Amino acid sequence: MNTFFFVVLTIITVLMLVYFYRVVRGPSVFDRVLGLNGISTKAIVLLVLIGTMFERVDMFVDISTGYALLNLVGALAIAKFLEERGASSK
Amino acid sequence: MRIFAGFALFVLWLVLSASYNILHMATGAVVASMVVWLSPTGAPHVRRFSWLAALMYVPWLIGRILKSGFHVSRLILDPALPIAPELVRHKTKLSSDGELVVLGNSITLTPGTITVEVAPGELIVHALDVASCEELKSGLFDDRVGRLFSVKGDKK
Amino acid sequence: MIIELPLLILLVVTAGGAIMVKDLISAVFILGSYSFVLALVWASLGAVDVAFVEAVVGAGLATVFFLLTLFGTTEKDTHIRRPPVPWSALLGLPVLGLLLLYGAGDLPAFGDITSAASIYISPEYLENSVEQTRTPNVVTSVLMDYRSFDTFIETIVIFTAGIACALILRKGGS
Amino acid sequence: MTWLAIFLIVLGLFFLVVGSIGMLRLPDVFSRAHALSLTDSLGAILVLAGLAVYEGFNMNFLRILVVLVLIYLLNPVISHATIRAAYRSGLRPTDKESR
Repeated sequence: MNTFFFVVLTIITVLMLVYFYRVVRGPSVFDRVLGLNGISTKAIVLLVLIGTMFERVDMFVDISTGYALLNLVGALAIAKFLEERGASSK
Repeated sequence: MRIFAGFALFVLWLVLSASYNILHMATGAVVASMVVWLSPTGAPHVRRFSWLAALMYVPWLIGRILKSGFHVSRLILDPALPIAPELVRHKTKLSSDGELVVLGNSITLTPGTITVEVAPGELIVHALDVASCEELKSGLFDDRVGRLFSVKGDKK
Repeated sequence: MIIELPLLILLVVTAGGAIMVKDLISAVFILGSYSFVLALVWASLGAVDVAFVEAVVGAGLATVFFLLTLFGTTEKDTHIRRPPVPWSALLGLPVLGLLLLYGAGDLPAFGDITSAASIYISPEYLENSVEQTRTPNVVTSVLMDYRSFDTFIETIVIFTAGIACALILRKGGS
Repeated sequence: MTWLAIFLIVLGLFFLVVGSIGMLRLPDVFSRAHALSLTDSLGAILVLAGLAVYEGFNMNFLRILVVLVLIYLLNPVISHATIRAAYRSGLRPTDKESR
């Protein structure tokens, strides 16, 4: 089962790389924000996955809860600022 | 309603802390009541909320999401990429905050449609293709969310 | 441990991207994703508290602060032109990296119970910390008692930096 | 039970992969947000559900459920905020605007 989890972890990491490509290349600044959101969602999943592999889900779930909440605050702040600044920023 | 919110927060604390001695549980009770006490009163203007409809709504929404998820996956995996994105102005009878939140969240959560702007009585929705657009326009979501807040006959 | 390997590769890629990119706003976002990956690496090493701080400060606060700063600048400032890399750096840094890797080969394996750090001083801290410092948390007692001068001077550094920032950013200064 | 968990995780991985492909293929910000919503609302949640099922029905099951519900509630808000910022700052989808 641990091998299976490791394969899942590797696949999700590769997918993070795809989103990272969007963060680097994305034509507008909102593409970058979207890519960052995708990465953070995957980070939340990966945390629970790592916790399952270590058989310490109780500890890792707390962090991924915190992650999810902080991610909301950060993303809302970024969106608020970008709303004012506009699409002029690349 | 406030007592219920406090109780929900306390249950959340119990689930997350998972240590059931008197000290931790008392701390949880104090913190939950503090949060309820500090948060503003006069919760979102909700006419009536039917728990039975909510229980029905969640599985329906999950089924809906799965269905349109497969639909959007087919769109993306198709080599020809047959998408027709468009912005739709979606008139709705729902106007209170709670209804709009549930409606907008459900629309965004369903693959193929995303809420762009929200105003009372009108949503601007971005739809990925014609099928998602038609589905939205059929007023299914409004009907369901309306039933959640027991508003009859909101079908457009 | 093999779990960290994909994460470490991703970490190197994101760090390289943050340095190579030309535009500062995208550099900020890349740095945010770098923080997410770094936090995952910490978590997979078992340092959950460090992972949490990394997520809060690196991915959340720092991104917002960087963006705030960038919005105070103009378009001209956020596009950077890099001077060509000098040959000495191109030659010297790989050699330094190889030396570090060579040195890392002698380090004990992660979590090795026969390593010097696990035999020599850690058991003493773990066994005596409660009666010596009356602190139930070992991390706290190591930070605040056994290494108190270290922590004290670190705090002085941070405090000085804070004062300097306050002096520079103060309104109405001459 | 384990087989159900593996099935859920593989299904979630399928949606995650499709979301990433969409992130690469789709033409503008608004359409890419759809790919992200696919990833968020199906991929991540199915993988988390699979992990929860693998844990079995104990306290950890409930905790993973808490994370799942949080993602369910918060991620639409995030993508809506991003897209609204894009819309308000003047970006428009490449295609027509109707009605």
